[in-house]
Amino acid sequence: MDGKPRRISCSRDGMTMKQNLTAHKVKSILKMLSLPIMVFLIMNTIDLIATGQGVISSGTDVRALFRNILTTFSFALALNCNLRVGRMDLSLGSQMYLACIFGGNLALQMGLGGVGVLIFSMVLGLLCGLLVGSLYVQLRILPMIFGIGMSLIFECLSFGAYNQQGLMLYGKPGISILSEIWFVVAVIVIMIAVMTFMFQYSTFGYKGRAVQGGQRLASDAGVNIYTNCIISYTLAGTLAACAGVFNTAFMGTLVPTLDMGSNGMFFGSMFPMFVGTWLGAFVGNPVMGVLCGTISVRLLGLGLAKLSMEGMVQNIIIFSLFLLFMILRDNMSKWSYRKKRRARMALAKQTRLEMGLAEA
Amino acid sequence: MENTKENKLPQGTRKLGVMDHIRIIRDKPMFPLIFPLTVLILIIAGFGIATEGGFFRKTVLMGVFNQALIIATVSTAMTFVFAAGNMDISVGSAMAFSAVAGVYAYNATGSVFFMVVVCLVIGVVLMSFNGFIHAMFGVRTIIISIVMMQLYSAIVSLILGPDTVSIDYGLCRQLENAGFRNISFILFFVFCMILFHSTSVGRKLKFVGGNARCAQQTGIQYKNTVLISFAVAGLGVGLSAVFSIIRTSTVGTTLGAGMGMDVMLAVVLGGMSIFGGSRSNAYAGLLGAVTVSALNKGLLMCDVSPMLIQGVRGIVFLILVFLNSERPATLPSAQD
Amino acid sequence: MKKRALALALVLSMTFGLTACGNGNSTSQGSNGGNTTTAQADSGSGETAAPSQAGAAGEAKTPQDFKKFKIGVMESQSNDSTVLRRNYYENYIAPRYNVEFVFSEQVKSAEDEMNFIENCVDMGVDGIISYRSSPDVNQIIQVCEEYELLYSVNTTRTPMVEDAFTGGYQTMTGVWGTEPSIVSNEFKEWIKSVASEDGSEGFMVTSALAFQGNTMHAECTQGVLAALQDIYGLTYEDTIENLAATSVPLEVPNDKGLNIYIYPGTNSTSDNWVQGASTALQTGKYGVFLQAAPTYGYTGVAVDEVERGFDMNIKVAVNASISDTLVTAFNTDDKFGNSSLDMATVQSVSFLSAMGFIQVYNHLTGYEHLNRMANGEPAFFNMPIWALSSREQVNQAATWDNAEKETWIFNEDAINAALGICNPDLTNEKLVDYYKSITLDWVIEHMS
Amino acid sequence: MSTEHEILVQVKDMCKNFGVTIALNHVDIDIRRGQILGLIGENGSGKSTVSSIIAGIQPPTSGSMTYKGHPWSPATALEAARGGIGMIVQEAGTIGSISVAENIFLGNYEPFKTGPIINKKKMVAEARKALDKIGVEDIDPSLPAGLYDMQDRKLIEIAKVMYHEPELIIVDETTTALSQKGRDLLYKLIHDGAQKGKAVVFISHDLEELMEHCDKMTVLRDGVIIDSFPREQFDPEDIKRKMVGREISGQYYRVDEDGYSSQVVLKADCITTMSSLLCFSMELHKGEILGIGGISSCGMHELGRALYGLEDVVDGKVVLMKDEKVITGAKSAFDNGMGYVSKNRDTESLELNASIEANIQSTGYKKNRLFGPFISPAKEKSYAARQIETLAIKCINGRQKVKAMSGGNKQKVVFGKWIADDADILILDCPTRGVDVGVKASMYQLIYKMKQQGKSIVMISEEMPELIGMSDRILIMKDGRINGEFFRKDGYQQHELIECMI
Repeated sequence: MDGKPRRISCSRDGMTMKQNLTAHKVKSILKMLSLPIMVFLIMNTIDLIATGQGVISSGTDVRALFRNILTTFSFALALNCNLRVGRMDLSLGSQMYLACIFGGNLALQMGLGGVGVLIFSMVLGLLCGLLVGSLYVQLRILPMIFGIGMSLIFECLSFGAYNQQGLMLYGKPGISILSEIWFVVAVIVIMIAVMTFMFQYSTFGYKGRAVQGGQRLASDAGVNIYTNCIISYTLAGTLAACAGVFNTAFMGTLVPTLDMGSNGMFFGSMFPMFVGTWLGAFVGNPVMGVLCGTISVRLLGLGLAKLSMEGMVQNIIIFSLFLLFMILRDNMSKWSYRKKRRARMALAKQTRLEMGLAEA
Repeated sequence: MENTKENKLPQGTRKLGVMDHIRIIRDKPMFPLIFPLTVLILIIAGFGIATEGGFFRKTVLMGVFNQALIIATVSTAMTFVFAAGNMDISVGSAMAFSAVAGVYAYNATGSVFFMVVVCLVIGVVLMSFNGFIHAMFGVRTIIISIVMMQLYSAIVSLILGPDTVSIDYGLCRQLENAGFRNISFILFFVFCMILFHSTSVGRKLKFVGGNARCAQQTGIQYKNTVLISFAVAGLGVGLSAVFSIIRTSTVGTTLGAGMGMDVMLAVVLGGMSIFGGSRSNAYAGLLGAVTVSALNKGLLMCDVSPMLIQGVRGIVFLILVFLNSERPATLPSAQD
Repeated sequence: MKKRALALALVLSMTFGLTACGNGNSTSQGSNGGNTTTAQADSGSGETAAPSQAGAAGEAKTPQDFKKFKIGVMESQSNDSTVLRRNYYENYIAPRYNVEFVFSEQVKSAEDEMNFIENCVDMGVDGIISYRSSPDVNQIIQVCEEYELLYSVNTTRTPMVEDAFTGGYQTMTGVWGTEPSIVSNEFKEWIKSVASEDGSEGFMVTSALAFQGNTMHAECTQGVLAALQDIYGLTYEDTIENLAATSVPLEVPNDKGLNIYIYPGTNSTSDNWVQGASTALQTGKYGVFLQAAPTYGYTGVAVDEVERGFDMNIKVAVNASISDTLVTAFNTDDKFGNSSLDMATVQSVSFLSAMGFIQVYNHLTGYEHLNRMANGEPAFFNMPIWALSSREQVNQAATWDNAEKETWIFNEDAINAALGICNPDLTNEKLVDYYKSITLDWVIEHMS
Repeated sequence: MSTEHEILVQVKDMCKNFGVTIALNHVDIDIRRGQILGLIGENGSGKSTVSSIIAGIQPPTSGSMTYKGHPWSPATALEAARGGIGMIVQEAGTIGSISVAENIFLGNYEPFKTGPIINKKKMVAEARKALDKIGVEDIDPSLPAGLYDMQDRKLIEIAKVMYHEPELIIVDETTTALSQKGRDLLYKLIHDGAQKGKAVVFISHDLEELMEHCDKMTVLRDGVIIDSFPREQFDPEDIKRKMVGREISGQYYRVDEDGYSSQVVLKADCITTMSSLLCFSMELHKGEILGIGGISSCGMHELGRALYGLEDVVDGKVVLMKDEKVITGAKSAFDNGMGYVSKNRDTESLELNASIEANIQSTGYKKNRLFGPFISPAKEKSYAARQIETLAIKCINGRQKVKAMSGGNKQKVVFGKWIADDADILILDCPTRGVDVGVKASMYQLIYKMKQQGKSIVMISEEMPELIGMSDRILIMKDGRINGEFFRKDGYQQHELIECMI
């Protein structure tokens, strides 16, 4: 990129600037959608060959897939709130457990249906996020270490409550709405809208990006990095609770665990999140990127499950692909650097010849 | 040495304030040892009183050290990785992997020596692989370790399948009573202390953890230094595999579950900062592991209900970490 | 720095405070359990003499004659039944039998087990009741032998633990549990009652941790395969044991071409386990669905969706323990109005816990011969399992073990009937028969 | 132009000290509307301190200020900016990952909100206007700022400051970070501002630049105002003398004329780096102080890094003549007796959290050995103590953290590091940047002593007086090429050097 980058000026063959811009936009959207489509096609062909059925072979498959997408999408977005600024909060899993168990049971006791459980849990999630965020801002211990401490405490609380039953949604009245396709899709759409607003169009989003770029510069310019951080934690807690409710609706029951058992969801959602933020960079909208990343990973999971492969082997495949992706992502720049280096070397050789002639 | 005193601040401009005295104490090389040590002694004293002297019995204290041995071995080795500002939570699965290999080696040859060698080699190979991917491809170590944790544990459960492998229990008790584990731990601990505190390996790791670019300019190569740190961590993992075989004489798929977090807990409790750098040391692992073990045993002996134990451990952990870490002005985060 | 010193003081007071209150509540708990046993109708049916008051022939003693024994309880999971057990031990048994209990955190590996044992030795514990039925019993018994610590474990006598029996260990008080064949018989009876003549509706069984060596889960799966083999005279291409221990989902090939599908794992082995289970069910090939482990909570939603989607009534049988989740599952209607679960083989928490206690207590009070078979080897006490197949039965069973009202199936009289100190002429055979006599009918009539 | 204008900002009896060093000593300044006030002085004279206090970046230790007549003490830079004081500094002030528009309106997004939603288009359009106002056309506000080079990013900062129509514009040594085109643009802005009745404070250590553009000039030295001159009485020699406070020649810089040996110790053989150097060749002789000058973007910093193996040399090679050793990386350079002092001291030459001893000892791992791989604590202690003593580093004790020390003291630690290492060839990149005058003098004597010991030094500097005072030979670079070579024995003419630069 020597010299200043060419602004997307109105370029050759008569296309007006406007058309050129939309072409660029469409191209980048296609780039983002390429991964989910590619994963679907690959898994479909493999499944067809191996079992004669496609990845999605029945109505309940579609419902299960959408529910999985919503759960992972919501949790991956929760991760993204803090991970984009480098904060890896390991207490997110335990916040989810606490919020769903207390919020869900509270709603059930008051006789509210599925929507009540969802709203109560998200409110509890918000409060958990707020608590952890403000404690973090006060204590300023590294988020990962602070996360371990808090999850030990939260797990202990969620285990002790409701005599270790956790949250039982199976068979409760009014819960079936959480498994209805239209409701799941509606929640996904709402989540996309709200989160796109939060990340792209709200002052929180703008300030968040500024803090991500440089904490010192942002705070000098008057951005209050502490409130921004607390809002990120609160948002993460709410989204994690939402993911927890739908996961419990699908699993039937959320059994509290001890000894850092609540991190299963955390590690499982890292792959979609990293792929998602990478895809999102094409269109500059991390929310849509994380959605595409989630769809890709969940299609992969469903496809592997269809091959009736052992649970352990599925884990190995998915996590190996995650490592491969991270290696590719972190070394993409090396290849373009090598290309530039070769070009520079050629230029050097050429000028050396010219000078060589001069210097004899 | 005398004349360095004159360079003290010229009199009259400013007397040393209270904060300066505290900073002097904090800069003393012994401070990172004194603080966690006093905390450990206070905890032991506290439980001693709560259990009316029960905690002070020799068998109990030996038990605390005995139970902390495996975590202490891995934590001492892991301080090398933490010193360079890296991190690895896949140590548990890696230990299980080398333990399985060790047991198969023993059952095949019947020689303890061969078992130890196999465990150490597999441990070093696995952890160096993690270090290699980080050094060559620059992927952050926390992500590599999350993936490797899953891969190694999946491979272990594929190998072991339904049953657990075990070796002759009598042999294990013989080795245990002969104090094999204590002696080899002490040897390993002394080796790590020397390697860290009085050879250039430790100095380079601390420098790389503190300011990698500055280290590069004084001829310290990040890649080699980090690879050495992961190799030493592999030694620790291999040795802890041997210890866990000897302790329980059996290896199952649940071996080493959750050890990654316990090691991090122990190292941070031992007074080391996760950022690495100048405050790192090699004894934090031992101190932290013994503290955690004392805490667990004490809480159990005081009949605190199992549900509460974990909550108490979390609170105590957070308080000790807060007391021991320097509170940065801006919000700390491992910038991606 | 002032803040720092303040926080340090906080941590110290915090640790002492908790430990002090920790001490407090265990003693206070002990005291509130009343010593006088509520007058119970004179129980005892059949030939077991169950005198409510001591005083049979021979010098019967009371628990107060012995020193206060300390017993360690090792739990491998943390769930509602472990907390119910803790309540039963601490509030019901401890005050009555002058014993003290110490509970472990989640013991997940052999190393955790060793740590807990060593801690118990430090606390002067006399015996250990282990609910971790893991294959490394042989190693643990040798450790207990060294520390002269009594050891009882809730498992069955499988080849994996044979050495513990034949090794002549003094501190081995034997094992207790449900002979898996009993469970598979219950499954067999149930299949016979629900299966069609030609078996065309298809059978699916989740073998849970059979592939990881869990004897109970392996036996259940084998029981189902054996049942189908008897009912339809099938021949399989491989032995039942191998088939049951598959670690990969397996459509069992058989000469009659019936749809028999084994699906291993639980929701903890991989997070797409539920996904795989619902995919298999959605093929609609399986009308009868048996589960070796209490994973019905996770598959309930999938079964319901398949029933609505394919308009077929799937009959579900589960091996579980009495808990709120089981009660809710039985009380939930499926599309056809009957309960979503059709049969559950259950164990009573108090019965299971009492057997462990009795085993250790007899040994402590000098009646170790009760724990020895004729040939002197440690005994295996078989605990009957009850098959509940209707909503009423489950709702009733739920009331039996209740912590708040302190009503337990295995109350003080039932325990005394099995203790050497209360009836000195008790023998091992009588004890084994006594346990066998506690069938579902006995409990129903006894508890009403 | 010289009519009395109304006072906008008045600074009364202001003091400021950082721990031990006193930066401002009872300073009084009047800044008037419609007037360009030049503040000139050596590094560490306090000129930047005054401006940063007025702009609210740091509080004064004592003294008061009035702004538009009533007392003024801004707590933050934002408060000052909102009050109408715009400050343009030397360090980079833009965030690369966010768009240009977001950089310009960093922190105040209110005007673009329709309801809760921020209107991106409106912000980009407004940013376009801000850029056009200062006459910059070729920056697209919707693109991330990271795509532009340092010069353009500085223009973005200027646009951001000017957008708020500041009453007082403070330019603090910004010109060195700008291209020629950027500089002219800035001068035009200052003069337009003065015409419109705004007040301007122009801070620099480049005398010619201030004499050309300022209406009035104040000279600062060691935190004290020496003198002020209206435009008519500008006399370069007199100002220079007042600036430095002691004879330019004399013991401040070198006085000797002893040359250097003809033996070449280091040779750059037609090296090419990724960005600025293309087939660049040069040689360094034994016992020579080779000065390298030029404006900051001329590639001299990359040259320094390339010689030490920190920059990727794409073609050609850097050769150590001792045994024809090709420098492949920092390790090979360090192992073969080379040393490097980086321009950005705090991020590259020091580990701030480590103690003074640890920093100095970092070059001695190989030397201070007991036997085999074991390091001897005693040797290390004396290794560091010797440097702390000879360089008179002000500290409580050797274990004190470097973070808490003043700029000059930190630079002494860096020098201590390399002197202890006894490196034969030293590459110094802006060695006296941000160092107060007192320490600077001892630095120069140190460099001279090293030359006498036969060490060869490459001194890259952006300060002309330093180059002239210290170098045996000066290479002036422009756009990656040597544009002029001057020798000490022929005597240096400052204006000749400056012509080669621009």
